[in-house]
Parts: sequence; C-alpha cells; structure tokens
Amino acid sequence: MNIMDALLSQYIDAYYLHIMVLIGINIILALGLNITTGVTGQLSMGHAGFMSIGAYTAAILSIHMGLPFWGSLLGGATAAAGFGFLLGLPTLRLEGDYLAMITIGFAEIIRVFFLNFEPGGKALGLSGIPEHTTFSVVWMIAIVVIVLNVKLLHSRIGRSFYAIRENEIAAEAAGINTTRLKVLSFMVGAFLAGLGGGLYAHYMTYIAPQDFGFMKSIEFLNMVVLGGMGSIPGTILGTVVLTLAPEMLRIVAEYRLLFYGAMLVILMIFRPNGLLGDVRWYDIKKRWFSKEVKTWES
Amino acid sequence: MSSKLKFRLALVLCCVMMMSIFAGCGGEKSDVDDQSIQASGEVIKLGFLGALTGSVANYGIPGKKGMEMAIEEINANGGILRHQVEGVYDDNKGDNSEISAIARKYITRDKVVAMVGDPCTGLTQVAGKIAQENEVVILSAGATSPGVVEIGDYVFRNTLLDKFAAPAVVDWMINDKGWTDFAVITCMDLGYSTGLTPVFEEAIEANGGNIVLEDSINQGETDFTAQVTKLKNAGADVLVFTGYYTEAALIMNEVQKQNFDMVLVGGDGLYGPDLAALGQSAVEEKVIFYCGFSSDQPSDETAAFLEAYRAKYNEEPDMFSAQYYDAVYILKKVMEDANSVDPKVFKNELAKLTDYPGVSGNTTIGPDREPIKSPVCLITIKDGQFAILEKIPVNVE
Amino acid sequence: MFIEQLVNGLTLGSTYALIALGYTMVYGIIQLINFAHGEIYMFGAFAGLLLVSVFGLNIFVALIGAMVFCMFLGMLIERIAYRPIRGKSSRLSALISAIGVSIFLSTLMALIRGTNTTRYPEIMKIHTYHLGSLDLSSLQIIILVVSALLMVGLQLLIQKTRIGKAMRACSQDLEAASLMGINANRVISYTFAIGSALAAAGGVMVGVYYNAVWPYMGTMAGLKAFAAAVLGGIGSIPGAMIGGLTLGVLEILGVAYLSSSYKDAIAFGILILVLILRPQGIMGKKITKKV
Amino acid sequence: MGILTLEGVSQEFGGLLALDDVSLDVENEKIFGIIGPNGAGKTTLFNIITGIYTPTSGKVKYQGHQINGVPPYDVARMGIGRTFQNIRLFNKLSVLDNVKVGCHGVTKAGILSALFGLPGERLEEKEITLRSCKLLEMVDLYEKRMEYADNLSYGEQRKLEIARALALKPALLLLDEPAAGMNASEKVSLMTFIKEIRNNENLTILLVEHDMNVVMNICEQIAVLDYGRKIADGPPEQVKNDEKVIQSYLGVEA
Repeated sequence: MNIMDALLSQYIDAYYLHIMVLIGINIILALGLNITTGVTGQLSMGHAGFMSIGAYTAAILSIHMGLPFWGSLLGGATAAAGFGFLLGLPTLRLEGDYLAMITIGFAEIIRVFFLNFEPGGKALGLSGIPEHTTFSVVWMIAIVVIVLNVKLLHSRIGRSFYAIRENEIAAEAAGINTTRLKVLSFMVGAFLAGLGGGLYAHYMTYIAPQDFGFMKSIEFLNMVVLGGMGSIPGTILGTVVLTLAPEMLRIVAEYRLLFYGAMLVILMIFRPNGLLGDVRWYDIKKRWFSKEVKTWES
Repeated sequence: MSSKLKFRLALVLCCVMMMSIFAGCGGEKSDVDDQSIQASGEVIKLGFLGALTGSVANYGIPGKKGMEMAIEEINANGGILRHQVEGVYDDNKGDNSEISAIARKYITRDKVVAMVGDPCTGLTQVAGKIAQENEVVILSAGATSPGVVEIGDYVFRNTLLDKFAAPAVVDWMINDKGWTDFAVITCMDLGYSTGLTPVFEEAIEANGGNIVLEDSINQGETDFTAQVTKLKNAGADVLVFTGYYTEAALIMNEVQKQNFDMVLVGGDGLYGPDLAALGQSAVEEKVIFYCGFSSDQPSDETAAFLEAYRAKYNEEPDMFSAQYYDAVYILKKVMEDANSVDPKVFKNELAKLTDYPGVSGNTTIGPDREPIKSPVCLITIKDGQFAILEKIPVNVE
Repeated sequence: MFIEQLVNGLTLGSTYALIALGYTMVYGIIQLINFAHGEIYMFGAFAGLLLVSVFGLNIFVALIGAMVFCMFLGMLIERIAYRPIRGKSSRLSALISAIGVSIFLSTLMALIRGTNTTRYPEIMKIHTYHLGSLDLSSLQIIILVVSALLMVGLQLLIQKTRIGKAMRACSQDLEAASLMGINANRVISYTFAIGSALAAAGGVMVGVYYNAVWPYMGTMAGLKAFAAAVLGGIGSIPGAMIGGLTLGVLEILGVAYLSSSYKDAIAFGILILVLILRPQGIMGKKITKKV
Repeated sequence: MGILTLEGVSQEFGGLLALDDVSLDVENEKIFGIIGPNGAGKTTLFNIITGIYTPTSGKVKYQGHQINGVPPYDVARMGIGRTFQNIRLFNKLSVLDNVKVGCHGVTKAGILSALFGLPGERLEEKEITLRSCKLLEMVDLYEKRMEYADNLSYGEQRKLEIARALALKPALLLLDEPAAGMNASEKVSLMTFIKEIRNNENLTILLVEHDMNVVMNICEQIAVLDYGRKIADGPPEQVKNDEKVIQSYLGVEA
C-alpha cells in the first residue's frame, strides 16, 4: 500500500489527492447515516457526534495507548457503535422529529463534553495524532464498506430496515422486531461514523470539538437526502457532489456559501427525491434495453 | 417533459459531473516536482490563511486587509527582488478540513513560497504540518499557544506569546494596582482562551492572588446575564477575561446594565475596533489588555501604517491587520537578506531575524525560533479610542 | 440571587418562546422543521436595527416594521423554497431545502453587513428597580410585557378569527380542510407570515436587550427554539411558550448553580430526559397509534 | 378447543368501550367470518389478536398459549399472519421484496452472516426467494415481481398483502376486508382463492368483511359484533336467521 501511495503522489498532486481522501472518508460516513436515516427512516441529525466519538477514541488510543492504527480505528468505531446503542434506546418510545431533537441534543452534549475534556485538549483540540490514513487506506476501507453495505441491504436484515421505513406496523405484522432493528440500524450507522471519524483523525492529525458541530451533521444529512434516501449509489453521488461543490465554488470566494445554499434549494425543487432516489438499475435496464417503442409523452 | 426524458437528462448530468471530477484529477499534474519558482515566472505568491466567512471571520478579514495592503505597497515599490508579489486569498471558514485543503491547494496549485496565518493555533498546526512536509514557509500571525514552531523548521509565528506577556500583566495588576481577588472567565470553545486561562491563573497564584470565581462563556452567544449576576455577587476586584473582543464588550455591557463597577483585563485578543464600537460607555476605561501593537503613541512605522490603512479602508486597523501586514514585510526582508525566493533558503534567514521594527512591535526570532516581541503595551479605551496605559518590558528569561 | 437569575431566565426564555412559536405553528400545519426560521429571526433583528439607526424610528414602530418585513420574507421563502416541493416527496427534502435557505440567508447577511457583531442603539434610559434584593431593569419588564402581549394576541388570533380557525382546521387535517373549501396554500402562507413576524419581534427584542446582533445569531437561537418547541410539545402553541420559558430558566439556572461550561449540555440533557419520560413533550397530546 | 379462543375480551379507549366482553372460539382449519356495522370493533379485535393492543381485560389464547401482551412481532412469529383494512405495503420496495420481508419471521440470518455471506445465509436466501416466487405465482403477480409495490393496482395490492402474510407460513390468517374495493368478478375469484389457500396450506382463516355475499358464501362460521358486543355466533344459516342480527344489522332486509 505504501508503494501505491508513493506512486499516486508522484502522478496526482496533493490537492486532488486530499479531496479524494476526503471523498472516501465522507462516503464511509454518509453510508453510515444512509443506513440509519435513508434506509431505516430514523431521522438522525447528530451524525457528527458519533464521528467525534470515533475520532477522539481512535486518536487517544493511538497517542496514549500506543495501539496500532487498525486497532485504534476499530476501537473508535466500536465506541461510537456503543453510543449508537445508547442513543438507539430512546427510539423505543420516540419517533420522527422528537427523535431528531434527541440526536441533535446528543451531538451537542458530546461536543460540549469534548470542549471540557482535558485529555482531548479542550477547545485547543488534540494534535500530534500519527498520520496513518492515506489515499489507499481510505479507499480500500471505503470499497469494503460499500461492498458490505450492498450485501447488508440485500439481506434479510437490510430488507427489514427498508420495511420499517416504509411501514412500521406492517413490518411488525411480518414478524420484525422493529425496536431491535432500529437500535441495530443506529449502531451500524454509528459504527461507520466512528470508523470515518478515526480515519479523519489519523488523516488530519489534529481534531477539535469545533470540527464536529451541528453543521457537520447537517452536511452528512444533505449528502444522503440529496443523493437519494436509501440508495447506495445515490449516497455516494451525493457525497461526491457535496464534497466537490465547496472546492469548485472556491472561485466565487465569499459568495461560495450563498451558492451552496441556493444549490441545495434548487436541487431539491428539481429532484425532490434526491439525485438517484427513484432510480433503480432494474428500471434503467427496462428503459434502455426494452424493444417496445414509446412516444415521448407516454 | 416526459419522465423518460427527465430521467435521461438526470443521467447525463450525473455523467458530466463524474467526468468533470476525473478530468480535474487527471489534468495539471505534470510539474509537481518543479518547486523552484524562479523558473516558472516573475510573480511570487503568498497564501493567506484565515476565515473570511463563518464565526471567526472577524479575525481573518482584517488580516486579509493588512496583507493586501502590504502586498500592494511592496509591488508599488518594485516588489521583492524585482519579482512582483501576488496574494492568494481562500476562505478557510475556520474549519480544519478546509484549511487542510487550502494549504495543499496553495502549495501544489498556486505554488506559493510562503503562507501567512492562521490566527488560530489549532488551524496553524494543521497548515504547519503540510507546509513542513512540502518545504514551504508558514508564518502565523496569531497562533499564541504552544505546539506551533515545534512542528519543524519551516514553521514560524510573529505574535506576542502569552507566556511572556500574561505574567507581566498579572504582576502589574497585583503589585501596581493592588488587586488581589480575581474572577476568571474563559471562552470555552475558543482554543486561544482555554490556552490563555491557565497562563493567567498560574501567574495569579504565583503572585499570591486569589481566584474567587471561575466561569465560562461560549463564542457567538449574547446572553451573559447569568455569568454577570454571579460575578456581581462574587466580590472580585477585577475580571480576567481571556476571550476575544466581541464577547468582552458584551460582558461589559451587561455589567453596566446590572449597575456595578468592574474592570476587565485580557489578552491581545481584545484588540479590535469593535470593542469600543460594541461596548461604548460600558468599556470606557474599564477594559485593559496587553498587546504588542498600539495605535496610540505610535512608532514611525506604525504611524505610516495607520495612516495608509485608514486611507485605504476607511476604518481602524486591529491587531490582526497589523500582524498580517508585518508578516508580509518580514517575509520580504528575509527574502532580500537571503537573496532568494526559495523557501529552503530564506527560512534560515527568518530564523535569524533580529529586532525587526514592525508595526506590531519589535520582533526577534529567538534561538528556539519563538518570537520575542517587546515591549508589551497595556491598552485601555479613552473616548472611544485605544489609548496606551503603560509599556511593560518583557522579561524573556 | 436566585430570583434575579430567575428573571434573567424568564427574559431569555421569552425570546426563545417567541421564536419557538413560529417553529411550532409551521410544524403544526405542514410538519416541516423550518430551519430557516432562525435566520428570519436574525433578519428581523437587522431590519429593526436599520429602522432604528438609519431612519431614526421609535423602537416600537421599528418593531412593527421589522415584523411586517419578516412577514413578507417568510411568505417569500415559503413560496420559493417549500411550496414547489410540498406533496412531491418526503418531508426530509423540504428539510434540506430549509437548510439551504438558512445557509443562503445567513451568508447573505454576512456579505451585506460583515461578520462582525453590530451594536444595537440604546433606545431608552434603563431604569433599575430595586424590589428587595431583586434588581429588575425596565428593559426586562418591557421584554416580558411585549412577549406576553404578542403571545396573548396570537392566542386570540388562533382562537377567535376566521383565519385562525382555518389554521386550526389545517393543522388537524390539511387534506380534509382543503376539501372543505379552505385555501390551504393561503393558510400556509399566513402561517409563515405570522410565525416570521413573531421571530422578528424576538430578534428586535434580543437586539435591544443584549445590544448586539450578528449574521450567525440565528443558528444557535433556532436550534434552542426548536428544542423549546419540542420540549413543549411540537405543534402546540401554549407548549411553545412553556417550552421556551422552561428552557430559558433551566439554562440560566444551570449556569448559575451547576457549571457554565456545561451550559448547553445541561439544557439538552434535560430536554432528552423530558422527552424520554414524556415523549409527546410537556403540552403535546398523546397520539394513539392508528391501525 | 379451537386454534384461537378469546375469553371475555374488553378494550377501552379513554372511557370508550370498543369491545365489551367478547368471547370467540375459532376452530382449526375453518373459515371464520366476523361481521358487524361500522365501528362495531372488528378491526380492534384484529389488533388485539395480533398484539398491537393489549386488551383491558380478558384472555386471548392461541394454540393453547395466552398471547395478550405478547408483542406483535412475536405473535407473527407464532404463526398469525394478517392483512390490513387500509392496505399497508412497503411501497418503495419491489413486489418480490415485499414478500421476502414477509419471510422475516421464519428466517434467522443475522447481520454478521449477511455481511460475510455465510453458507447458511445464502441457502436461506435462496429458499425464501424460491418460496416468494411461488407465492407470487399463486397470486398471479410473478410477472410484476420487480415493480414497486405502489405501482400495482388496488386489487393486485390486496393480493400482494395476502401473499406477504402467507410468507410467514401462518397457521392462522387474519384478513381485514379483503374484498373491499373489488368488483363482482374480482370478488368471485377472491372467494375461490381464499378457499384454495385454506385447503392447500391447511390454514385457519379469520376474516372481517362487509360484503354479505362473500361472507355467507365462504365462511363456515360467523360471529356478529354490534357496538363492541357479540350478539350472535354460529354457522351462516343460523346467523342469517338470528333475530338480534336481523334487527341490528340486516334490519333493512327484513
């Protein structure tokens, strides 16, 4: 892998490499949120909270416990999943926007906790994290995550996630323990967030509580909804678009966020179900390879 | 539009987007190795690090103005070693991953020889690491906490270090003013503040003062009623506030509303024209802070700077504009001393900088490559203007 | 000190309540978390500032002016960013659109005014009344009275007028209401107008009380107001008032007696606790699952 | 004693008595109909049997086990499948996936075996795909298996719901107004279909229906509810001639 990174840095300049690393990390994170919110339909607006748990845990494991990189990553992801379990419990009783509020509150509490967390350097942040995350590491993990995501969503568990989103009562009548699966979906989402957080920490080598604020959670939510809720290619596309957009909008300098905000509104007006939200491979095949001739207005 | 047409349109759009990404990636990658600027042309570039939007833009925007002005002046006077200078200004929003992208972009795309900024320590650390790896000089105009120049020999800063200034001020408060009971308010989500608070507290304890109240606020909040009510009942002689000027002014406003007398002492983060504009009568002679830069009783260099800045922007400069301005001139000086615009060469000159008479005080880069700025000015506000209260020499040992 | 802090809390809480009312009204009718609401509040504050400082108007006139301005702003936002999406897809798309509007508006204001905090002019000499150990400023009294008046006015509007009835009908069942001949689009428009006007009032009062406004003031205030609305039971108007006041008081008391560095954590922690114990919020109605 | 017995079941909603001391005994492999005017408590009864509501008092026994208080998913796993009065499909899932979700209760692959594609999971997946396809063939929806469920016509959606319920391998099937919204010929084929599945799968079927014709034709036993109380119970002929029933329900015809 080192050879591959060395080769890449020969041919691709650091700026593009950096953007592609960020895209990889964001894909892992967004796919996590996609499972919780896109597939299972449990609106989570505190994804950055899980990310920060993963980032801090992994960083501290690396710095203070001297764990190898993979160990720290796994540790961070597991810790995040543990909190996902804790946060999933209130879903026993709450739904919709109350749940959204709980997740916002949770993420804020985590942020405030890290602002007061002595070993994390408080507001100054935690620096000196060893740099382990490289392009090939990120994309190797991202590809594994994508493959496992596809497998999961096509399995019995994945189908019941979708079923819960579509109709909870009917799902229960089909023998699905919705409570348990909702908690599971929170845990899976949090696990991936923690994993992404760990990668992020070992890439930036510096993390601070401000990195994981409310707007960060919103960014991930944007990626999932913009791409198309519950669709893996959609989420990936949404992530790519929304990670690139700010970079491409750099030319408009301080008007950048103005464009970004307007872009969200316009995209939602023209593609309310997200870019790929209602696109299936099956339909593409049917449309593009069907022999029957259709008129335009049919 | 039929659904089919719409659908195809969407697909085509997606494809175009994907293509543009890969086209971008594949494009200009040829001359990465060519780090030497002389070969590529006359213009040398300096990268600006700072936020132009977002909640810390207050510190980036004046910095950018200072830097722009310095570059304009230099170009009008023949540039650096006959090269014209160009500033590159990208907005990092005060965000970690943004600054990391920007630093890489500056180095690889814009091929800057040096970066100026960022005002925040944490962000400077991120950019510093990238600068070090790519052998580009970074000169921070604001990072005051430890862990910056330790990154490597390409990383510098020109700020008044808290560890020198704060003890001098505490000494002044206890021994000259006779204040013994201190209240300390920290801005919890500001690295500058959480770094400065312990420096003050250690100095207070070392000088035999008492801390009667420790409290905190967050940036961007406006409601400090609860903290001020506590302060009112705490019986402190003076309030030490380690945050930035906006919140300081709002705290003093609330003090005035709650009808009691309290002096606020703080660090150079309080140096901003907004302090007086926001606080008005509430801060008048009630706020004292230390700083390396003073617009009152200016040195010759400072006077010229003040005049030019007021003429150009029609507003008062603050510490950040002064330090960014200085940083550009320091870079000019060391490049000329080294007779080279190659960062590998002029970084050695920068490490030897002695007694540079900048507008933000005299700067010397010490043997540990940390800046020493002297003297420290104690500044207060009189008639809505910054007025110098006292000059304290800094004891470096 | 306790009573003083309580008054501080009530004052802060009443501004939360005013913002929360708009959230709750919009939510009650179209189940949209209008994230741009915080930015409308910010625009209201700046509109008031403009009217007071540039046109030299009396603060109460400026308050009304800002409310009118934000009424139109709210209706405009609804027309451009929400109506085209409504009914076409999940509520989340509308939520993202709202987030887009919120980012757009705060950036717009930052471009117009700069990101610095601006001082709000002093509108009057502040008197402080000493009632025993309690210091009460005239400003606090004005804010409490004005917010109380606005809330009572809103209650009357909702309960007594034709449009109020239409709003209540729409919040029960939008579809049925339109079948009964209520112009749902118009009702939604009015709801945005009224909610936005209240947010503007909150903005002007915050400006007057704390003497400071800045372009990003809406984000956190919006979040807190949303929390207040949920705490009170989202969709319920008395709930928003009670939720706002409760949250304000809890926050201030948290700073006063617990730890100010955990201020937001305390506020949100209590919110989570309340929701776990009483999932429908303080005033919300328990809905039985319909099958 | 039959497969399902209700003993004195009552259900109260905020002071309103939706069901008042209802007792039923559903015999094995019978088609059992429940009729009654709107608001008589028929759907409430279904919701109690399937565990969505816990009755205020009384006992529900299924195959000898008491099941009131058991959560709905466990009730489903014990072999009680159901359809809903207002169709509840997974609209944005394909027809095939709808039926596959129905198999959830009788399969057991966990998340790890799914992620790593363990042989057990693959085998199970193969089996349920096969079975789901068979069920879809049975309801004539095989050709449309890749369509989104909400693209189906109303009648097809009703059939899909039944197929999904059957995927659970139920011993007891609850049908909530299966003929609602169907035209005469569709109703006829529905009746044949219901009889067929009962015979082929050895099912007990409990159905709520408004259409007298359907009920009288296929049900072997009928219970009549009125304002939450059971007023008659017996074979169709007997119920048809019951005076109380004629008064309260069929009164128009009499």
